[in-house]
Amino acid sequence: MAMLPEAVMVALDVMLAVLLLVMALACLVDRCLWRACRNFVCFAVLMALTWWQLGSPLLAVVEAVLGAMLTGLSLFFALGIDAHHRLPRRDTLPGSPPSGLKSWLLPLAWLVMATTASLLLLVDDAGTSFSEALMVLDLPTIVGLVIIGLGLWAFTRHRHLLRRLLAFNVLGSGVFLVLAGVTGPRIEAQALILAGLIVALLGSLLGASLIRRLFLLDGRLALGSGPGGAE
Amino acid sequence: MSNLLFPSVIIVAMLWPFGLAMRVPVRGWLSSSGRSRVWLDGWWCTAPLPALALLLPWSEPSLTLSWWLLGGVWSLDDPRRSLLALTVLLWGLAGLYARGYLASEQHRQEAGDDNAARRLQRFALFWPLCLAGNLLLIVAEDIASFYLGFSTMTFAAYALVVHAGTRDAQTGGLAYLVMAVLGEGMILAGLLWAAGSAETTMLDELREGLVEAEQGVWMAALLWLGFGVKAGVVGLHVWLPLAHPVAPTPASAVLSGVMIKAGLLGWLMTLPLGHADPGEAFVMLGRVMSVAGLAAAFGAAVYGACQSHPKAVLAYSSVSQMGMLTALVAMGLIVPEQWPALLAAVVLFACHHGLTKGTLFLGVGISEHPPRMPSWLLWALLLLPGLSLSGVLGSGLASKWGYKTVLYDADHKDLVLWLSLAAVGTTLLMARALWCQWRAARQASHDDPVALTGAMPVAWLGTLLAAASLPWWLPMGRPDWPPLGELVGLWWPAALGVVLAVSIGLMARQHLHEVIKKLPPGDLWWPLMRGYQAVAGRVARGVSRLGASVAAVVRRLQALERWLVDGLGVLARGEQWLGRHGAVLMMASALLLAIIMLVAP
Amino acid sequence: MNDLAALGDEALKLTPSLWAAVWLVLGGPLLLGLVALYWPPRRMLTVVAAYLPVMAATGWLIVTVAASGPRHASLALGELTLTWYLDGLATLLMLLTQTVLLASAVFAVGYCRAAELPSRPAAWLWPLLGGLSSGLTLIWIAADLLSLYVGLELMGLCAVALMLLPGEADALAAGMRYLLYALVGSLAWLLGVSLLLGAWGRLDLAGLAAVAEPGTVTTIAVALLSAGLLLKASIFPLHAWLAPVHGAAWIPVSAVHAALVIKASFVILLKLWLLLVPGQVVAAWGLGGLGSLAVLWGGLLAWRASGLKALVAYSTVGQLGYLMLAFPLLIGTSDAVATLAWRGTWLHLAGHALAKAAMFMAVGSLVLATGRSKLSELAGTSRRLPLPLLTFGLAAVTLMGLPPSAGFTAKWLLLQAAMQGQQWIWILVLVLGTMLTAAYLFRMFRHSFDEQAPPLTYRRLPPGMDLVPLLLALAALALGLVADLPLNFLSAQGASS
Amino acid sequence: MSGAVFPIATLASSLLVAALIFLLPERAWWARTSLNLGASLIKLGLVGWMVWGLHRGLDYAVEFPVVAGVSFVLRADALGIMFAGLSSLLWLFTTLYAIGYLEDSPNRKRFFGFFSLCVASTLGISLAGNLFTFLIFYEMLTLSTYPLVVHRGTPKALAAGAVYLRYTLSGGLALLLGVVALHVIAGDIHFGEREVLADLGAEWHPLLVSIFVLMILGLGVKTALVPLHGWLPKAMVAPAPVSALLHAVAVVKAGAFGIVRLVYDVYGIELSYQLGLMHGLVAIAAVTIIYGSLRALAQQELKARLAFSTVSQVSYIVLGVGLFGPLATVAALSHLLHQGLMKVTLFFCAGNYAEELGIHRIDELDGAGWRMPLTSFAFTVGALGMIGLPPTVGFISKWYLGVGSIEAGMPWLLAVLVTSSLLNAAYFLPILHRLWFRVGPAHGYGDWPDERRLGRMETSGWLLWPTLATAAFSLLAGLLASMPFSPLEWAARVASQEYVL
Repeated sequence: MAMLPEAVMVALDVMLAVLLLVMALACLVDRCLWRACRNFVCFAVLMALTWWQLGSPLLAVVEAVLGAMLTGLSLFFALGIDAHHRLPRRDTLPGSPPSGLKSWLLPLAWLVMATTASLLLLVDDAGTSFSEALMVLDLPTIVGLVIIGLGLWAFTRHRHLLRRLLAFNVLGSGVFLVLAGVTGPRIEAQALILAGLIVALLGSLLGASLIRRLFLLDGRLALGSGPGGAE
Repeated sequence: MSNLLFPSVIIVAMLWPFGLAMRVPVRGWLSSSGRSRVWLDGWWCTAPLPALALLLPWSEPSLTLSWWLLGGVWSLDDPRRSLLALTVLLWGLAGLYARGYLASEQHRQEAGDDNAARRLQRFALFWPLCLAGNLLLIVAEDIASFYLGFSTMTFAAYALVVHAGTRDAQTGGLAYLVMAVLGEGMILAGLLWAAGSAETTMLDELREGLVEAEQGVWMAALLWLGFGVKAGVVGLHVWLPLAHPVAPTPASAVLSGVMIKAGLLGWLMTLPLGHADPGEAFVMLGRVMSVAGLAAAFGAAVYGACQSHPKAVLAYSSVSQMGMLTALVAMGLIVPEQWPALLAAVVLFACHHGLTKGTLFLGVGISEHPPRMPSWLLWALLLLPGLSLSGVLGSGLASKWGYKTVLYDADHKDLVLWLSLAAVGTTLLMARALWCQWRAARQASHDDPVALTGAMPVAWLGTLLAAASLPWWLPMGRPDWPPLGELVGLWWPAALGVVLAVSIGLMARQHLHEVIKKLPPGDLWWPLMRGYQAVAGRVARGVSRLGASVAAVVRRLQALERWLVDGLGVLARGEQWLGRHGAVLMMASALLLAIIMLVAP
Repeated sequence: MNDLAALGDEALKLTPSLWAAVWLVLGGPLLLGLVALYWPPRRMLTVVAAYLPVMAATGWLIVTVAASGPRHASLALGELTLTWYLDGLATLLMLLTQTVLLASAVFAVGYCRAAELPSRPAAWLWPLLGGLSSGLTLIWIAADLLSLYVGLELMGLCAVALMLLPGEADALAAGMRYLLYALVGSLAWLLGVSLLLGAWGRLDLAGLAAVAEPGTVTTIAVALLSAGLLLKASIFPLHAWLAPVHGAAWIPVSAVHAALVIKASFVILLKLWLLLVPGQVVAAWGLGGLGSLAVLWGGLLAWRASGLKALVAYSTVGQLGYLMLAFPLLIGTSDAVATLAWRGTWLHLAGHALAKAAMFMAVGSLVLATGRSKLSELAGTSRRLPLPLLTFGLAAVTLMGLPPSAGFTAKWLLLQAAMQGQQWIWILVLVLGTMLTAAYLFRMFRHSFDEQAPPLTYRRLPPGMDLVPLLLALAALALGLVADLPLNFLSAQGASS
Repeated sequence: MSGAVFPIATLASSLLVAALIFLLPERAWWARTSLNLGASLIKLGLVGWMVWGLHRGLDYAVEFPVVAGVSFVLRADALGIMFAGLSSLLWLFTTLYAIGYLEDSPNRKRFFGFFSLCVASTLGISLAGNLFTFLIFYEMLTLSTYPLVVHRGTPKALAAGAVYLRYTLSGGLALLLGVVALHVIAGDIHFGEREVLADLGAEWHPLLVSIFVLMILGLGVKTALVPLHGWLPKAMVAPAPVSALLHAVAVVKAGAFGIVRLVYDVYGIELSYQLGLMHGLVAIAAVTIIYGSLRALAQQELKARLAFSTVSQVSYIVLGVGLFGPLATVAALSHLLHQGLMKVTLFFCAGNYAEELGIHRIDELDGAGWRMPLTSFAFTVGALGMIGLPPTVGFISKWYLGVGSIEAGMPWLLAVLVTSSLLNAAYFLPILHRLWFRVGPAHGYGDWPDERRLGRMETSGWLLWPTLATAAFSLLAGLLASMPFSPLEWAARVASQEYVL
């Protein structure tokens, strides 16, 4: 890949970024759980590619194995592959209030906050002006920030547990991207991301089994006291 | 050796009646069923006897008890020895009389009446206890012992007053107790105030301190009124005519003969009588006292003459006599230089009145159940103390002459005149009392012919004798007898009194009857009681309203609390909301924290 | 006082034997737990005996640190260097952790038997408790953000996994909520860490404290970190997950959770603030305000609570509020005030840990023995179950802050700090909190002393289940009277800075 | 060395007993009883030994730091040992009484355990050497009395317990705030270090006044000063020995003792007087004395009347404290003991009537004197003492109070004292009248409400002898008031120390 010309590289980067965003979006907004999970696996694969692209083969492998494969498996496990205890394939729960634009307020505010911090950080680092810094902000960071925003929105908006688990995973990936973006290739960053990936996997595993057993016990799909998890 | 003798004698004299009193519950406790037990036995009668030894002329009659209460000093001087003699004699003889008087109760006890048994026990217990208090207050030189003796006597006497347990006895007891407690309160206030100002616990220093204290006259006034309850100062006398008729006759005798003298002794011990320079205020107090005394002397005579119960008449006579004594004591403040002479006259008067009145009271019982003796002799003997009290003969004559000479010396002839006029009232009262006795006896002889023998007449005759012979044995010193020429001046009030009595008796018999109905014994007590009930009712309502309003406030607070607690349901809903929005809240708090930290200086 | 700032070069390194001790404390419980997974202990004494080496190692560490000052340790994993730091605070917290864990483990033996828990999940209790212990220990000794992260996550995941064990829907739902919040909290933490790492290029606390300037980036990073930690520490208004978790978990788990797990996040939060933003007075007051609200909110909810465990759980929410008062009292105040507050905070933390564990266990015994879980159903229990009630009472003394107890001494110190610092509002909070605490705790006695209730049937429990919490509660009381010793240990370390 | 042992041993004697009793099974009557009695005798001995030691000029103290700047101090000074003597003496009697009273009733283990704790707290209060230590035991007392108050477990008892807690815990908080504030201003003040606050400049005085008010609020709750007295009449639902303990030695006395300590040993009389605090105390005490008596007058239940009487009587102590002068101090200190003796007697008697005859209301007492003469004798002694008649101890207190108020230049207080005496007479004399002079069931009219034959004598010996003993003490302490080691004499000794320094 190193032999590819610069422009191609940039194009590839941009394409990867766009794909990541699209997949994240697809994973988060789709009410069809099966598709959402499938989209998440795709998203994770794309993340692995991104790590590769960013020059962290170790992370790429780990992401592929832990993120794409194992997390994906646990998601499908939660969804229920066997015919006996399948979750409904479609999320029919209404979203948490507030809906519409208002539901974006907080994620956007977070986005602004995180972006400002990242920007300032780079400004401080490079001694450049603010507008230049905007240019300096590399792609992974931008993508990561956007994904964080999406993930946060989804996490607060959705009530279906599986979708919230998905949102968490996407959100996590966004955080990892920002982490990698703002720190550069540092061993500490890698270690943090690695730890984060493992945590995310374990969390997903736990979450998946919890979702499954909750559903098995009394058909609950969301965190509420009412039947089926209704509030 | 002799410096141990007096202490042991005085301690035995004090403890002996106390021990006899304590013997009663112990005996009762040791065997619960003893119907034939005689509570008022020979031992019981000996209660005052050891105190007789105190009358001997001791060289240094004083005892200091440093561990006792606030530090005790007991001693005797001539006036107190005289009063002690009166006390011992009258208590002893009245005790003897009581054995006979309560024989019927003894019979009832033996017949199986538990209540009679208990009444007897109570009497047997409180009689010597009362005596012990009386003895103690006479010998006490320190305030605490004096107050102890005084209150022991006062409260133990309550048991004697309510002995019969009848409705009237309850009323009499109530009047007695209420007034006694009021008196105790005033005495306590006066004693504390005076003792605090003089920084002492001794009575003699307290007397000195009164004169020196800035507000000494008020302290003295408190003490005068406080002891005045006992001594029957006008207005505070209401318990006397209520308690005397209902108490057993021997108890009435000691109440009227001895216990009211305790009030007098209280004055003698606490007021700065005969102090060289008591100050204008004390002279003023003396004037008030003498006016009050004379008012009592006349008022009681008039009111008492309208009574129908002989003991009530005698009680009013006591009020009247004590009024005269009050006026005499007041002279100690007005003309202090004459006090030593006056003191002798006062003590003589007090002892004379004590014994004579005791005789009269005991005589009431005698006339109700006449002993086997000729009727003329009996009535002559009953008449004698009356004449003595009127100042016609015997100790009455001597004491009248005693104060008259002193007052002439002090140039207070007006007071002599007033006192003589009061003696007219006394005569009137005596006539009335004898008349009532006569009528009662006539009635009684129809339905209760049982004649008395034994202890009662003996005791009565004993007191009569003691009263008659008083001038010759009083430790205070022999009084002078009036020269024959003065006798007219001394007898005219009695003569006037007899004339008045006879004429009233003959002329206004019918009217008297109606008047008597309107004037119950206890005079002021009844309006006071009504007033008190009105006030007390209001106060009680006020207090209960106070309690109710406090409770209402508490209830309102509780309601508020319940309302708040119910309102906490909102919290539970809030908690659910928080539970749903954890993630949002986390984001919001991060934002807020960041903003605060960035904006804050 | 702020000893982390003293993470200097003067600190001694760990000797190999000390390393061994550290590893023993760190890994021993986990190892024991794994063993117990296959051979679950049947007797309480077995647990005590097996745990002895860990306790001994902890004790030895304390003695060493007390004798020769704090120790510095770095662990190189390839190019990566982890920094650990053992001072008085860390070792004391280790001791506290091990004590509470040992107590709950011992209690758990009886609990498993008495509650007739299914053997499979019950066996899993042990390794997960071990994991909790390791995570906690790591948090106490960690001196860099990565170690802290690992410790935090280890602890958090184990705690969530423990929620799976009861297998009831309520427990699962509570666990699920807990999991989601814990994970999101971690991400907030991670984001904050990444900003710090990006800005200052290092993760060790001492280094960060030295180089980090309180600029915008640091501020935003701290805000993010704090939000995550507040959520994990269940500080008002982010506490709502706590009560269901406590209500549904097994008693020994609840005990450890309330006593230690949520405190870990608080400890990290406090350390970070003191190191990174020591000048943010207004924000510190904001945190104090949150704490005050927590005190009131928790107290009021506990007052209303009808279930025993809910009462104790809300009480935890309230008590954590007191801890938050440390921020305004420590940040921007004079040294004297800060010293008082510092001591008061730690004392309160320790006292609350011991007492709350004891209280949970007592409540567990009561619930197990009577089969009832509501306050009003406990009428008349005082006659039959005096010991659990006594334990509850002793623990309540500490929670109410009545003497003689660690809670009292801590409250004394906090009050003194607030008065000396003239921060009157916190006095009001402390007073109101105490009254509320008393109000809700005495409800328990009001019911249990009722002699006119129909008698309940009781189940006999092993005596150890009464004894262990009693000892914990007594320890909380005694700590109040001998607080000088451990607190001096704390400040002696501080003085060396 | 031995100086430290005695206070600790005294305290431990009841703490250990409490622990042991909790460990003993409910049915271990003999063990529990002998433990109780043994420990109370030992403690009485220890306190007696310390009294003797203090007389010889020895010092008994132990001190260790709790946190930096705050120490736990136990010290037996003359004032403390006075209160300790009272509580250990009355503990003995109350224990004896309680053993008899609770015969065959449930929960005796709990009762005696907390009973011992309660006494331990009282002793701690008396031996405390600084405000911090005082506060510790003061709150411990609150906690250990609660189970005793609600012992019966009836709704009424539980409600009373709730009220009790509300009052006392709030009071404890006020006290805590005051103590902490003093600590912030002046550091750890040991009792007796009066110069510490006195040496503070005048600019501190407003603050000192407000702290004093705060602390009096806190202490006033237990002392039952109006309007903080609401708990006391309610708490009388407790079993009689508890009421006796609460009213005579433990709770109300702890408050009063605290006020004594605060005024004499922390602020110092001079400073308190300078700050004008004493006048406030006198006013509150005067109001409380009259108010309590008035309310007592309206009560128809024996224990309720006694309870309001306590409200009134305990304020005598406060009144004595508030008056500037050694005599008033003697009054306050001696009344601390005297009131305890008298009130314990009265409550014992009330308990005896309730246990033996089922009498709770005053109008049921007609003729009871003949059925239970010894109890009624004891009651009479107590009642006369309350009225302030010699030779009971009540007279001694009243005497010194009266003389003290003259010394302090407030003769108007005599009116308060005399009014109180009259009111006392008004509500006690009718009872005595009923006991001795009315005819009732003892005379064959009607029945007692619930008669039980508890013993060969008029009632069980366990109930009777302690009653008689305390009655005898209240008589003897009055009769022999000027003897060495009498309460009065010891109070005078303490007072002379307060005023010499």
